[in-house]
Amino acid sequence: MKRYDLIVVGAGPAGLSAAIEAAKCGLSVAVFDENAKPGGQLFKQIHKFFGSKEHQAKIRGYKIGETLLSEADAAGVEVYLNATVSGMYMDKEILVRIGAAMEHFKADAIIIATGASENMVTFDGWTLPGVIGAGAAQTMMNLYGIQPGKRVLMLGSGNVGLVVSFQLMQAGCEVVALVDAAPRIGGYGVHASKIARCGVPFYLSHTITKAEGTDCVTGVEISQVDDHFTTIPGTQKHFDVDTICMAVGLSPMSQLLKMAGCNMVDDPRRGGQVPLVDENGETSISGVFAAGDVSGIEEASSAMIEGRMSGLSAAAYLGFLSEKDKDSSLNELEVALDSLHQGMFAPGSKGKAFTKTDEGIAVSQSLLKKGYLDEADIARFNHFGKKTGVHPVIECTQNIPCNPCQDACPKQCIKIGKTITAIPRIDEDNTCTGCGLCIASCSGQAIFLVDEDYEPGYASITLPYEFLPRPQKGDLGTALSRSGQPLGVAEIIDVRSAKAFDHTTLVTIKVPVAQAMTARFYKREAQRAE
Amino acid sequence: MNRISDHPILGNIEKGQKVTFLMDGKQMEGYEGEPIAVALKASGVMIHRYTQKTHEPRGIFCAIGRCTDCVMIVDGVPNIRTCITPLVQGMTIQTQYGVTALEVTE
Amino acid sequence: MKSINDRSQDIGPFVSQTDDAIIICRCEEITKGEIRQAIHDGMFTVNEIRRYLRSGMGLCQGQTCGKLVKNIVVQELDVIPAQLDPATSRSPMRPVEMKVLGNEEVTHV
Amino acid sequence: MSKHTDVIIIGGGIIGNATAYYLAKKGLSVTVLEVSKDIGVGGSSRNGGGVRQSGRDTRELPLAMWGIKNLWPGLSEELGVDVEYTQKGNLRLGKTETHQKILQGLTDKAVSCGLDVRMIDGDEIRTINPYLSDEVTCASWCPTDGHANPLTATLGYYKKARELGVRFITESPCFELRKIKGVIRQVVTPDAIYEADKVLVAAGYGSRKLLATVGIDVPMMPLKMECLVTEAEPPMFLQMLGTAEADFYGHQSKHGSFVFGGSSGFEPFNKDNGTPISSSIGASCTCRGIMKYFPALADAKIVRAWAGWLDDCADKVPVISPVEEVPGLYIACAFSGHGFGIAPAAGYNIAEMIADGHSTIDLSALRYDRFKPKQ
Repeated sequence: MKRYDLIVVGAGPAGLSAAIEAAKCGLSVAVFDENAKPGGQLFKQIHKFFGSKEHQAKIRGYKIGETLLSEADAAGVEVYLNATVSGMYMDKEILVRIGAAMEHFKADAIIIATGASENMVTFDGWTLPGVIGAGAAQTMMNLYGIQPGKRVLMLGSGNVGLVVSFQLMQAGCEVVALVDAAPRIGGYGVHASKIARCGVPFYLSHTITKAEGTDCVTGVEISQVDDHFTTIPGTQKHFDVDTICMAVGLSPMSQLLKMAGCNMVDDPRRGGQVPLVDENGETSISGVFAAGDVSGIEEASSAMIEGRMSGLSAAAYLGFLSEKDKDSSLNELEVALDSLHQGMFAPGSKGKAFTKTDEGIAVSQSLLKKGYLDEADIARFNHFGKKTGVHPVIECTQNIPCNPCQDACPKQCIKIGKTITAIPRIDEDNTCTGCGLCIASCSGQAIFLVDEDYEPGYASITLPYEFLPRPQKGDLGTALSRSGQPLGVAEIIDVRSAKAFDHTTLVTIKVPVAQAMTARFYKREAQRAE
Repeated sequence: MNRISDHPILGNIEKGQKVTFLMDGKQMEGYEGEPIAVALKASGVMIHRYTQKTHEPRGIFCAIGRCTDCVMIVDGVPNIRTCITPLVQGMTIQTQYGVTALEVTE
Repeated sequence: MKSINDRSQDIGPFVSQTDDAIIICRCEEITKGEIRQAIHDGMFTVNEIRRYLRSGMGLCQGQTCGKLVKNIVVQELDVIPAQLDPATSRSPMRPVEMKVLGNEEVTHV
Repeated sequence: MSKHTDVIIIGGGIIGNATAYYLAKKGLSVTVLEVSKDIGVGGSSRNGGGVRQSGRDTRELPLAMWGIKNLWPGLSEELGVDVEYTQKGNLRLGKTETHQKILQGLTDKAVSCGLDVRMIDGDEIRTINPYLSDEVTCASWCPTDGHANPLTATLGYYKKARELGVRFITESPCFELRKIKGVIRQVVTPDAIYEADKVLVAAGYGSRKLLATVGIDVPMMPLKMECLVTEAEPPMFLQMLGTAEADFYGHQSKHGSFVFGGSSGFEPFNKDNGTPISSSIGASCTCRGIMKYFPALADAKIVRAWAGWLDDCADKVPVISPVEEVPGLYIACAFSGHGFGIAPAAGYNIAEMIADGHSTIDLSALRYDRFKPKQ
């Protein structure tokens, strides 16, 4: 039987990070993953990540996956793909299906990083072909290049629902509505705004009551719900769709740990059944660790840090790393993890309704209910005096752990400070050159460059654009408001692409100056203002 | 056609060789190595099977090999998860009725 | 805290609900109504429901419906989720052909 | 609710549940105390579902035959739950001369007890079950044997007993049996002391520790056995199967899945991590065993494997007995891995024993004090 110092189950962000750290400490490490491609969900994540530099912020998920793979390779980690861990047994033994055979492996330490599985909700017709999980949509379009559907309704306004809605539009699908039973949007406001400005309506306090169709989905009926999530009769709305996509949360995939006899606990804040672990991620079975979503649902950035921590802990457990070195490394990682655990969306803040930001500004209710900021919000959050020449307008109004905009500006116009969750401020003493690096760096696509003096009577607005076909200089189209309403004709006056922008195109439109603070998107088709 | 020919972030998604396969006797095209379910979706097939008890249609649901809803009869073997089984030239795919290829008539 | 261990406690009569016909276990085609009825037949745990109805015993091994079944029990018995264990985890984690499962190194114990 | 009932049954497996049901039917008040969180968690939900007479020891054979004649055929109707009882015979298969001898011995004994069982050859075997490999050369064939669903049968008894007012308490470990003034009276759990006039200990291997609190012992061993189940397959055959070497046994269920038990040869030495999970080798061994007999099942996918501890008696036959030394105490344990098929009959007769002082079937060969040292 093959034996390693460390076996890692799951080649996602947590598992690979753990394997890399452990291998760097000199352990022989094998990683097993049931998929043909390593990286877990990272290869389906085509959006730019939040966080700071150390969390790989503003880098797209699939790029992070590629980096992790090459690091694992360089560190000598053996990655077994198409290798399904069938069971975990006593004496730290696993049974793995590889091809047409079962193989037994043992290790002195095991890290379980099996990630999560999607939750589902039930409604009349939810078994019809065309009702799919958000993960399925991502797999189809981002891994295999196929549209999950033409017209899609998304259920769930958490970050997954918001991000996947945007990705659906990038794949050329139409998102007809975003529905959530909760009374407010669960994910980042900036993610919601990206889809709201494309014209996607949000139906909060609504749920799906019926998927229509005989052989497959041909439509969907939604209804409003009351405070107890009971549907209110007579509030039905119908949409013609061919696809219903569910993004209603994740559950830890902790079966292997349970099966091995680890003490488990049902923790709703962590998403369900999770192993009881100590501060090193070690379970009740000595030498068996858990890292990433399997020990509590978070996002990939946290999973990578947790993975590294468990890799170091396993190394120390086996004597490859002194306790002292382990503690100092873990302390550093703890700080990085803590910074992700701050703000309105921190694990401890789940379910809390914030009325004010950390800065004491009233939060936007429009953003929470409709997905976009209203004009009063804009006035409240943008304290800048001078309106001459090009300047950034940052429509980032929630305390989320993210600061690449601060690093991006070569002129230090944008300040966040030490607290990563602070809302960015604009330093008026420094002069914006209009380089656009801030726009491309913002994972939330919440930064715009506005010049009210572009031409007499006209302003220019530079905005992030991640759709095809790319607009061309000279094109005439429609300026859209934050809610996706047509405002009038917009002319493309500049289109910029650069490697540093990483596939985010900067499109500059010319609009009447009155629209300088209202136009936030560009639609290629000419459309009359209503 | 619902294949994404050009993607704003991913560009052209790499594909294997073009291959043909039989779906319930009808010849279809797909790319070698992609999941059977993807090739079927590209050809407009939504129904992968009908359930045993209530004969309801089912298709792709999780697309990652967990839910087993997309199973079909592949080269004569039932209950094959088409979302994670790579397409091979000349494969024979059949709609699954319960656990067999025989349509249930009542 | 209410205990689920006293199996004779009064949980009220079975009252049908409008969504009883909805499938919960997609593999074995078990409806919400059948699960609720099973609870009223005395099946208070996820394992008992699974053994009584086959919910979660299909090809997917309960990966999709596990949490759904649990939530129905939570509702019906008016308990908190932490009081209910999920169904027992069993190998193999994915379906595996007999010829493959039987094809392993047999030299070790 | 009063903590006193006529009878306390310790163990919510199929024996405890069936006895509780038949006692309640006779009008007795019953409390069932189950150590685990689930009803029917032990051998009751971890067996191959065989309802057979052939291959049994002559001491328990009368119980098996009586149950198959009188209880199993109407059980689904009686309990209001489909126990999936199928009476399409049992094939106990052999490939070698040694197998032939083992099977012939068992058959001769059963015939002497009046059972319709006979030896058949390879050709006849394959007319009964065409999927068997050509290597199978002999079998014992008992057409009145069959199989049922252990899960629904166990929970069906529970459901029906509960309806008749039997009180079931789960997660209720019993520490101690207490006599008051010379007769059994109390059962001590962490939460309460339960009282009854009569107590039945039907707690599998756990019975041993509990019986020790009143100075009684049943010589038995915990033995870890493993089972597995396939995906649903098209209907293939309806017989219950076993082999002379007992390397696997099982049947195709009504649902279409095949349920098989098997052994790796290391069962008496298996380790335990506190949860009754399968070993890393058990299911693979069982698959190899099955494929030797059923090559057609090679492509069938295994969806689940599980394991459980059975209470293996020194002489491989259950103890079903009153304990005169401890008046009011009854024992039903040590079923040695073949308790499911006789469970209804056992429950029925134990209920008679407790309620009426005598049972329809003479159970004296199964007494607790039958174990004698070498002379």
